[in-house]
Amino acid sequence: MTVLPYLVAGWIFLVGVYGLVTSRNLIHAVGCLAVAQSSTYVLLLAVGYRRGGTAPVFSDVPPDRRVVDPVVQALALTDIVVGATVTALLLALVVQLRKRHGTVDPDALSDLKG
Amino acid sequence: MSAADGWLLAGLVPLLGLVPVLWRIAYGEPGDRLIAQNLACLLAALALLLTAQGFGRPAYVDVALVLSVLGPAGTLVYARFLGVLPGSRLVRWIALAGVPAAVIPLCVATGPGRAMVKLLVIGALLMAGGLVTSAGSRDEGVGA
Amino acid sequence: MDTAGLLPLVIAVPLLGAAVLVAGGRRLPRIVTDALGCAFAAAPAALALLVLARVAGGGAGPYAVEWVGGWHLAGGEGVGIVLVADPLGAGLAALVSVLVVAVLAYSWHYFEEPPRRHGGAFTALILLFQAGMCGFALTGDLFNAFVFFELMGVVAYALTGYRVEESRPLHGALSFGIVNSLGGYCMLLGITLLYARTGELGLAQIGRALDGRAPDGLVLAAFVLVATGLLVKAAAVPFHFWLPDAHAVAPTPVCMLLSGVMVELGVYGVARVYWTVFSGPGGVPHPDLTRALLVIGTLTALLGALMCWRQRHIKRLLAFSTVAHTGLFLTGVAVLSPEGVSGTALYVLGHAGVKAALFGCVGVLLDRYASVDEHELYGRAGELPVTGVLFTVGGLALSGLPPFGTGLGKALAEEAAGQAAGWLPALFVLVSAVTGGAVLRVALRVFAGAGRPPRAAEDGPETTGEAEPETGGRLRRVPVPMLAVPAALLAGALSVGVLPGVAATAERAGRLFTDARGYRAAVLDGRPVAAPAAVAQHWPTTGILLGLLSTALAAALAALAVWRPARTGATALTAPVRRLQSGHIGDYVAWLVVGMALLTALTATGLR
Amino acid sequence: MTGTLTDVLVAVALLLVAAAATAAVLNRDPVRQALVLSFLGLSLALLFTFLQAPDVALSQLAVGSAVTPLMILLTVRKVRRRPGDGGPPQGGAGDGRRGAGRDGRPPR
Amino acid sequence: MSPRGRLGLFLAGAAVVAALFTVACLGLPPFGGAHHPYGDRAVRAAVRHHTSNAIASVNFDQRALDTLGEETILFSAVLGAVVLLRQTADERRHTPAPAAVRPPIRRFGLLMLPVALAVGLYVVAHGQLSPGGGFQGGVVVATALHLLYIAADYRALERVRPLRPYEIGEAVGEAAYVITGLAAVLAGSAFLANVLPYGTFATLSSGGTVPLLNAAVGMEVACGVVVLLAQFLDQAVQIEGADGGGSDDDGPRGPGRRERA
Repeated sequence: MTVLPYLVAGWIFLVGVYGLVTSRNLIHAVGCLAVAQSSTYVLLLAVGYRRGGTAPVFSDVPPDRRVVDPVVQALALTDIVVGATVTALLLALVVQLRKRHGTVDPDALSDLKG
Repeated sequence: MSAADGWLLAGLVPLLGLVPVLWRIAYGEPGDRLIAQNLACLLAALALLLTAQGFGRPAYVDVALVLSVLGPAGTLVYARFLGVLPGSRLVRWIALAGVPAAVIPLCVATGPGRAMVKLLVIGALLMAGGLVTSAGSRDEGVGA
Repeated sequence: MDTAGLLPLVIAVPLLGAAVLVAGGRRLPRIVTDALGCAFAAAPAALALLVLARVAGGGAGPYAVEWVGGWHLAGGEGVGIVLVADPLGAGLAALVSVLVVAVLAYSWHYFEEPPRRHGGAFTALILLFQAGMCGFALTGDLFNAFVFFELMGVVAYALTGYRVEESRPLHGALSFGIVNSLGGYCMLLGITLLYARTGELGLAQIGRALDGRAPDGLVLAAFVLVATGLLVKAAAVPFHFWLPDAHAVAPTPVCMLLSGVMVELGVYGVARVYWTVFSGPGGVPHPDLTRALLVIGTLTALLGALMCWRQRHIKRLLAFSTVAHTGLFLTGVAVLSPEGVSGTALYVLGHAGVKAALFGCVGVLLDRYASVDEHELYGRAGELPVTGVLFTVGGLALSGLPPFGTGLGKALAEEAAGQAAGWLPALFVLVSAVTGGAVLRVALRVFAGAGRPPRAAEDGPETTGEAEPETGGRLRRVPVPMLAVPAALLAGALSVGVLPGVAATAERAGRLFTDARGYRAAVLDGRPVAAPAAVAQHWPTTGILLGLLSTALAAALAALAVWRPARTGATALTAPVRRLQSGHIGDYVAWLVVGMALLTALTATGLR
Repeated sequence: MTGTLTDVLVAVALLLVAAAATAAVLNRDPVRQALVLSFLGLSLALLFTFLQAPDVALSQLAVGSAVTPLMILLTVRKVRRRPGDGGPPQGGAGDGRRGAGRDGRPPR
Repeated sequence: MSPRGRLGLFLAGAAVVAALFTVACLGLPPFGGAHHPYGDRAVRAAVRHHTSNAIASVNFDQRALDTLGEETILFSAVLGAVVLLRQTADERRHTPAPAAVRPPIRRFGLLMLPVALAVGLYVVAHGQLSPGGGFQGGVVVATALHLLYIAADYRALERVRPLRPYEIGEAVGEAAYVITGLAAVLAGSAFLANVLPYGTFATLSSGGTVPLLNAAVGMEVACGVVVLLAQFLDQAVQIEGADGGGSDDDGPRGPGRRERA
């Protein structure tokens, strides 16, 4: 359990990249990118976890309770926004590419070579 | 074993229930996938409610509240795109029996107050959502 | 107002401008949105220049340190984000802002606006781009750097795909977006590892905390991951594949920014992070970093030059020349000496002006002839003498002709590199000659109609250069700003080499930049660092000779290519290399992973 | 005991996340992938709650299991003109025409 | 490159990267450890500024510049999507046919709409107290509006969603964040400094500028996500290519339509 969360994060990242490499559909590729990104959330929060700690939100607990790291949570929030926006932009590009090029298969995109 | 442990153990049950649901979502028929998605939201909400009590943090219930709003809406969106909304006894059964089985003890444990109102709202939303999305359309399988 | 207080304004003012343009852009006439955009870009440019003048002038010390939100350190510890302007960072922010103003002036009345409802959107995006790049140059916090890195990226993807009526910009933007986002996530993983080890996010704080113990696999992994993200932005081999695809198809004003500064910011990021975080005893040993960057830089320079020579799509040719020059910049940084950094800084400065001017000239061709294809345009642009002269001067400057800034930067960087390895100056000369020669070849063919009409090469894949003009229709008369801006940019590049103050400032900037201890003291202890005395920089004699040599070589190569075309095509050799640039996103991602492995292999020997 | 139980919850959620991520990559059809991605979002939200990060869980829930899959579905709907027509149009049909005219090559 | 070559290349690289990452994981502090210096300082700083949600304090006070960058990324992405998904000259817009929705779903959707809006606003408003905040709540509010699409159809959604005000709202949210930061400069403090009185711990008005920035973000996110989804919906439902392809009318494959047929 001492390294399991970190290794899971690494697995998610590599599996997402594997999907990107082997993808036959650009929409699927964008989804794989989102998967690869979720590894960063997992790693961030795993790093910030403290055994026996609770959320650093003191609306219903006293401020002297042992808490987990709030900084990584703030970073993860930022990261999630980044991920969603990148996904949105890339999907917008895919939509237009399909219109202009008639395909969402990366193997069929052939006009930028050499 | 303390009461908190009991709640966490109870929360483990819906969590483990998600494992076969994932299998269905990944490898089932289109209709099955939709049912599984619906079920996943319901089970996750129950796990969130129970563990919030287990962690002694009523504030965590907000996550379940948001899920109880977004979950059924998501299922309906999928139904719209996939063109199927199959009925499911399992979902209906969990909405009718599982949700009260979790929410009522939780209400007893929290006692009257704002937290209890929130729990009841979540329970009502989950039940309503579960019932609406599990009713199925009468002309199932016609056209495509 | 003190200097430090100005730093957040450099970032905030363009953001405000973008918000104003989005809220009011549809109602306002085109001229007003353009004027507003220029004003909102020029104000931070003035601020950045002011900051640069103050930190470089030495009156108030060489560092301006601003704790955003007033969260100052207490006992060396804090919770806030710090913005730091040393002469190099401030100089880059100033360069970014000035170039943005130039680009907005260039595109004044130039773009066909998207049909309706979106007035001001292009200008707003450029302003957001400016904020992202300035923020990246000024931040002293690693996570904050990631945020600005992503901001730059997101805006750049949208700008690259701006012309949705064509399929190539969309394809290029998609490759750009996927590869760069993946790089960004690598960087974030690295940041997380560093946070786990040190519990800090500020560059200076992490560096100090790392030095407490010997380096291990974690530090190496963090370095590899962070460097991967930054090298993707810098388009180093083998992370470079996205760049030609994106730069060749982006709207011309955007190309000017992408090639002129954004890519160089990646190099800056690598250097900044290395010096502030990993340069101490707890980081990556100097010989390892030198080896890694030298290998990657050399590969990048050679591959970029080779591919540049083989292009007929002129924008793509310029894009590959950016790859080649990035390789030289990396080499200049790799030797880890103050002289290397200051030489590279001058080189970047000169290159930004020259490359932006060249792209500007190509924009004129594109809008007049609806093509940027060297073969198709053969002999057609003789009617544009001014553009032709500017383009030729740009080519000469690119090949390192003294007294242009590129020549001075190249001379100083290759001198510094030569002290690390004797063969490096040859690399600088070769790459400058080939890239400059390629540009001169285009100038000869397109503007002078020299030699015989070129034939298509038959050695594998090729991208031709038909495209749609970016103006409403084909230009009859070239608007004044489209010529004035390239001319001004070239004049700027010239002044970098001529004005002694610029070189002296760069020399000091280099010494400050490589003084990790001084940086930490200024940021963490608030100790004013004594500004090093300014040393007058002279053109080294060998540098002048080598600059003239590379220019002569470039001219000879171009002449040879135009009048004796058969002699220069080592076609069988280049075909496999060209086939690597396949336009396939899966390939690019696979190469990214290989690049990480390469980086690991090159730096792993530092571990015990 | 509570600590151990939390660890168990975290471990189960982690394995669920890893499995969902793998399934999301292996499901090559975008519509199926969208469903798995929303499950991934859900399991990440659970994991984050168990890691005592309800704020992040809320974000992940809103983004990962609602907005992102919705955008993917809308993209698929735009991209697929007829039900079951997942691949590119055969023989340069329909909406490849403009691109083909511009770039002088058929879509495939 | 052939698919097999590509995969081989990836696997070779990935093996090295996996090994490197595993070594790094073994060097990390064990999961759940107690060493979080920055986190501990952040919690103390949050309590000092009377913000009971330490994450909100980090986001909107201590590291407010990160959040400004984050909101700007969202702002840029929405602007980028608007530009990329614009209707080009060769495309026409058509009005989707109204969709028939089964009564229970319609009732459920209409009932949920106010509930979801209320939940979203609640999450925004309590950002500095309990889990939640401008971003999370904003997304819920934006998603809630789209319940109308489920309950009725696209036309009903368009009636409550004239895009222009949302676009302006988004820009105003972004500007409000910057201006709050600049106001602190005018007040003689640093950019984005928390210059307002901190209020009483754990009440709605506590935290100084935190609730203000939180509200600005909530507004920007809600409007931004609405605009973003609208671009995709427009493409999927309304905009047609020159050849008549690229979209179908609203919900012919939906359950309601089939029922009627």
